[in-house]
Amino acid sequence: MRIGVFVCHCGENIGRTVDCHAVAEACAHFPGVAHSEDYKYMCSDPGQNLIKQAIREKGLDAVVVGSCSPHMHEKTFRKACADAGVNPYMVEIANLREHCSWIHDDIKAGTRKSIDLMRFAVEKVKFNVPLSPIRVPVTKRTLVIGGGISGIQAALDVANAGYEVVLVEKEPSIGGHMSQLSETFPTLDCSQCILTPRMVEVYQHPKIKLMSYSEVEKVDGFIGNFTVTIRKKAKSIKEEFCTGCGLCAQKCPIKKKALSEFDEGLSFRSAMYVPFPQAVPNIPVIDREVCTYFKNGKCALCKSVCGRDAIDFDQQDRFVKEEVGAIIVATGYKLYTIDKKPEGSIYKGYGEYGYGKYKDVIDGLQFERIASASGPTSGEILRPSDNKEPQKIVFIQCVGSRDESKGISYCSKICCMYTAKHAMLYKHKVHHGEAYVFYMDIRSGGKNYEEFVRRAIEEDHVKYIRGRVSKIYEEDGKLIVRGEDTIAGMPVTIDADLVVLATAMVPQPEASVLAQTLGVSYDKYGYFQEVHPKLRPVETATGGIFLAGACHSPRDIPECVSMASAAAAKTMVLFGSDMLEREPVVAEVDPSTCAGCFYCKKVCAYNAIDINEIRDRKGQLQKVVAHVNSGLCQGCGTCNATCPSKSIELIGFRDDQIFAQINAFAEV
Amino acid sequence: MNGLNEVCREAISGNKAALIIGYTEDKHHHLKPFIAHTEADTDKLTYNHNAVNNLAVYLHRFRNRTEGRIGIVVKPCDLKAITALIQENRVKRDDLYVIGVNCSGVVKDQNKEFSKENTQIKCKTCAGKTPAWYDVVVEESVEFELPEDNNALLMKQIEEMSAEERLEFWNSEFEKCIKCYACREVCPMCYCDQCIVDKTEPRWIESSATNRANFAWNMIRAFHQAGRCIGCGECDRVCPADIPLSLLNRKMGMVAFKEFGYRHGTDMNAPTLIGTFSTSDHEEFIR
Amino acid sequence: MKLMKIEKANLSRLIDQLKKDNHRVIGVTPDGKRFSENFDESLKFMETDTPPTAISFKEHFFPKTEALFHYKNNNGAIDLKEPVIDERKTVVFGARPCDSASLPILSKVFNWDYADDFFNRRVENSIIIGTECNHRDDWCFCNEVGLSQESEKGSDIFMIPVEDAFLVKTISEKGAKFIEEYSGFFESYTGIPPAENKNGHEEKKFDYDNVKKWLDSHFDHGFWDEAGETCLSCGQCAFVCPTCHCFDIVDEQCGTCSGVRAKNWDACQFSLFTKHASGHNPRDSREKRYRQRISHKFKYYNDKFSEILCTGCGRCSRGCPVSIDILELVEEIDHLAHSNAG
Amino acid sequence: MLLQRYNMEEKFEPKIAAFVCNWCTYTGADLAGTSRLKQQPNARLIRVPCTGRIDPVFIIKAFESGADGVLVSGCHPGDCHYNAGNFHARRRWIMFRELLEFAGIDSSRLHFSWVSASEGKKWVDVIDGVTETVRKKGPFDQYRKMSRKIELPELEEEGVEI
Repeated sequence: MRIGVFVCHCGENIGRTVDCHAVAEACAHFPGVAHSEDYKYMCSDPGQNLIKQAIREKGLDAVVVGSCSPHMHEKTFRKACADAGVNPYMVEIANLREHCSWIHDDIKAGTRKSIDLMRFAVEKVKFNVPLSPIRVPVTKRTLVIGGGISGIQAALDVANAGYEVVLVEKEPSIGGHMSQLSETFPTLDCSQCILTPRMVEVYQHPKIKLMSYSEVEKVDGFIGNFTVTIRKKAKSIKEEFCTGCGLCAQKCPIKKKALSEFDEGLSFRSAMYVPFPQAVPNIPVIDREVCTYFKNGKCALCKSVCGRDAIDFDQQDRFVKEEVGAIIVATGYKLYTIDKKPEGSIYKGYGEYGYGKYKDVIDGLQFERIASASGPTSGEILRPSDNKEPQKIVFIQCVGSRDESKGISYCSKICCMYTAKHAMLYKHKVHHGEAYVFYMDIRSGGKNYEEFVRRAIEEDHVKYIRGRVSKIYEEDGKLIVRGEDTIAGMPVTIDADLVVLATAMVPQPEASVLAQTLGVSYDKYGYFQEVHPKLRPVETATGGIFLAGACHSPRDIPECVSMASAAAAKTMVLFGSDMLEREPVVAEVDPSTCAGCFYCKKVCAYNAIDINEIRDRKGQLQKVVAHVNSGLCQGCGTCNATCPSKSIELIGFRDDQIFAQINAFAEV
Repeated sequence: MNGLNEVCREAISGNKAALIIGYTEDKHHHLKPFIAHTEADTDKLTYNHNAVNNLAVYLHRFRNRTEGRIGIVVKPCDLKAITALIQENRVKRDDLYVIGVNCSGVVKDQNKEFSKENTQIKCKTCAGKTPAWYDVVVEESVEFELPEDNNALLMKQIEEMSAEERLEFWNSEFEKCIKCYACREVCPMCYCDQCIVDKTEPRWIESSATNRANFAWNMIRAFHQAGRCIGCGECDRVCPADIPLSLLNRKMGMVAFKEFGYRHGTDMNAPTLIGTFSTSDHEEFIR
Repeated sequence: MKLMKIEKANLSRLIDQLKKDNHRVIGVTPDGKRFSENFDESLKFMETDTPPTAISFKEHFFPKTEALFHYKNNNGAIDLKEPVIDERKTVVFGARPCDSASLPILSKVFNWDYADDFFNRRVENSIIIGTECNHRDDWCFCNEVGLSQESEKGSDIFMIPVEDAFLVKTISEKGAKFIEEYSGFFESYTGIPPAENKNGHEEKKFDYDNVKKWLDSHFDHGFWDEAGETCLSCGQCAFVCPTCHCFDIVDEQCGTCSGVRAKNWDACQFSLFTKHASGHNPRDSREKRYRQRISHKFKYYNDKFSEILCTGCGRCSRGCPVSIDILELVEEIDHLAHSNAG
Repeated sequence: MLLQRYNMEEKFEPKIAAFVCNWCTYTGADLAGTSRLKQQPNARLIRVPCTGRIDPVFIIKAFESGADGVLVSGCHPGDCHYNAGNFHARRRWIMFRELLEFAGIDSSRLHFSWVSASEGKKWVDVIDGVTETVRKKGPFDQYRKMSRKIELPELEEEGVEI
């Protein structure tokens, strides 16, 4: 090997405390070094030209540059060498500036250390091998999991960029929680009015394949090349025949057996149902749990009224495979219910608030339905127990949130705002009504948010009480709310007609199962984990899988939408080229010595180790060994250090490269 | 005798096991490993205080075998090795036919009669006289006098030394090592196809039997056994240079228990110590 | 041959004198495990009524690791340096016939095509004081490989324990010189000469010629499959053996451009022993490796050097982790050979 | 250089090998440089992607190469660029340092730290602290002497004298 050594003075930056010329002289004597020189600014054009010239004239095949940190100019020098015909991975950088000249005063010590650092780099480069970036083809299709506002936004953005999208929604209709909301803060515009057009756009978009009433079953492959198995749950309807006329649902005689999920249990729906009038797709499903046909084979009224013969009682769950290159997870949230929790749950319930016991203690989403024009009360504020207009409503914030004793340490972020909105909506509809809000702090960071809360307090005279509620009980048709006003320093008792709990946002209960299916990490609550909290907030540690919306953490609609667009942008970056290029720093297995103990698999955070069976020509099993999926491997090398027989090595930081440096340490 | 032969014969005739790894007696009245392939072979199987070998080491050579289960005669201490190998996915429970033996202690030196002085130290620290699990169990356990735990005494002495004295102690022990690798080959938990010490390009551990290479080899072996050694003491038994190898493993086992409450080879479903972590692993030694 | 005598007390004084004269004195360690400069001062081992040491004395002539040379790349010029060898005279006490005999056997292979200077210098520079053996157990078979408990092969001086003293036979010229040099410690002996061929009448455990004949024609035989079945492929048998002499040559690097080329013991039972660079391994199973071990000892070496590569000491069998008994196997071969002939 | 180490006239300067992860400690050391934070010149850094990549054999080899002290440093728990490499590393270290301690290489020779990319100052404290501890402890001749069983003639030293 012919190694070229180039020592940069970095003006005075290195030169002041390191005798760069002496370093270059010393390096010239290292075995394997064919050329050694120093120069004022190695990264400058003339400096780079020196390298290129030396490569050509001296026939160098490896280069060591003593300069600033590799984090600064490694790319620069790699490119210069590549231009001159030396493989870019045959370049090593010795950090003479940040790690030497800038931190030492003594020119003797600095120069001696620089020579050592150069020796390390020279010894390492001797064991470098030419590499090329790993190139994998990219399937330019995206899977979006979840059809709430985040999923809808992400799907539309990706589809509008011209790439196909598969949108999977587990409910019969897309729309998510946003479709349940009455109005939205801080503008009080109608939620459905702004959402419905988006839902329709999704349905009609030629690039979007919508799969409602479906769930992700299995994910194989890696960034750019996922194969996703999707379970299409049986709707008992032949979708291709259904016109969405709604006659079947209308005629379904089983009207009072099932509570409406959409109305949060405040109304009934039939066994054959469309969740809500604006549902997309507007195709009903049969709830086989309550339908009498599925119970005893009687009825089948729907089948008889359907003019298109679209009812199919024999339909089974089907599994379809989709090839995608990127996955956007947008599974959203659900509200924490404060009633009793099963044994072993990380959450503890609020027995003292009487939720589930008193009909008029409801949660925020139920209030949304009551306030919604499309809701069970057609928008009139009536309490569930007796359909009377409540004269006093108590809103309680931070129910579950910020309460470690109840199992949640985080702030659910949106409750302050929606409680203010709820109180305001109430006051707009029941002018003489009294609205009380028990709060811990008001957190109203966001554009026009603080103004919105002030409006509730100042213009709509919502009464904010700083303190916690200790007990709620029923007395003479009233809910007696006892709490403390910590500002006044005295106990408060309010005889309310309705209590609305701003319960915490928690991830969907199956989120952690999905995370395991996807091979991405999640926190103790089941929120999906981003790869870097600041700089890579929408990416997961698994390449090609991105996050959008409240499945990552509590967030409001604008935040969900921007995160969804960010995730969409990330997939488009991925789709920007036909082949995926990445650093070839990945692990590699030597199957001849691998004993198949799979300790590497245990320590791999990326699920990048596969089990490979080696068979002879007759198909007889010879050996079971590990195999690295270089698409998934991120190059940490933990497997390499863990492997007892050293049968797995990290390319770029192979054992011989590190040992060469340790050997060089002997000459320090 | 005592049903072992009947049980083994029946295991083969009844297709419960395709072969049986057991012990047989040689002309010196020593027991040695023996693999019975046929019904007739099972007559040669026997068991007594001289059953020193940990037979689990033989399981590795049947790893990719597909026909029939492997029968193995197991005393309680050796069963930990099998449990550990199941934990490490080396063998499957269902591929084994475990013929447990109720143990009455094993000798240190087969040339001498079984006695308190001639009992292996591991018998003192052994968890039980009956294997923790088995398919069938034979023999009867007879009470016996437990030996002195000389290794614990030595361990204490070493721990009380200064660091320099300890290094000197181990250096003088490892100096004796001739690198015959009997410790490695006899160990049921050393199952790599190619040991790290045999790895060239790059060389991980110098293969010469110099002091530093012997130190490196024995340290790395002990580390590879950290949290994995099940304490059968076979390494001690076979070392021709009488190096107290098991002390290192025992120390690691104590650390694993102290730090993580972990004992390898006690629960076949437990995740391994290395290869897993807890975010609350202690770190007061890290600046 | 002139017979001499040395009193036990004088023997200790002789050893003190040898040490004073800066000789390297080797004897058996107190635990009886091996030969060392830190030997049992009581010289109990000279009574030779216990089994031989666990590890033979070959490590003092053919060390487990020895440097061949040191190299250094000096800007492209390679500097080589000879290693430093301990040039002191070595005097070995307590060598049994099954120890001493190994040196002439080893000498043949170390001087066959290339004379191993290191080995030769060490042997030339040493006095082997052989001692008549008073021990014969179930693992011993020196008689069967052409030696005996009073065999003088390989010794420079041979001692026979008698009450409170040792009768001393001078065997080699080196030995004669040594006795002359330290004549003050010896006295002449005129008593009854020791009986010869004390245990020659014992029935032989196997007939070597028979065994050799069988080995000549049974490279493939079901016997081999059984012989090595429980072998674990460790190298203990070879490393404790007085005659096993395989070695591996490796470079041990020191720093970036210098290092040591070293010669290390190797063993034919190691699975990597015959592994080719191509990956092919002609002895890829323990059965094949075990056949090699026995064949080398009892056939190949004899074919080439007219010596049996075994002194019958039984160390390999006593030490084997899985109690494989080489004597038992050779007896089995003998038996097979008989039944073949019959 | 070797001979100088034994030159009685020169004061003992410890040799310290430091294995650092690329993302936190190496970058933290860069920050120390950018901030011109002066520190002892005894450590030589070997960069690996993650502390998870550091095999305990590296530490043994560093001692074989004449290190008087070894430092291993990476990202704080939870900060690992690769999610969990440092957690696996930490568990290995717990076991390995107890082993070395038992074998006679005590904790004044082997140091561990978490230094993030923003902790330039901490890095300086770690380097200075480790250097001082090892300097006080003195040269690790005890380990170096172990190598002497193959008789090594003193290797002549080369290199440029400054």
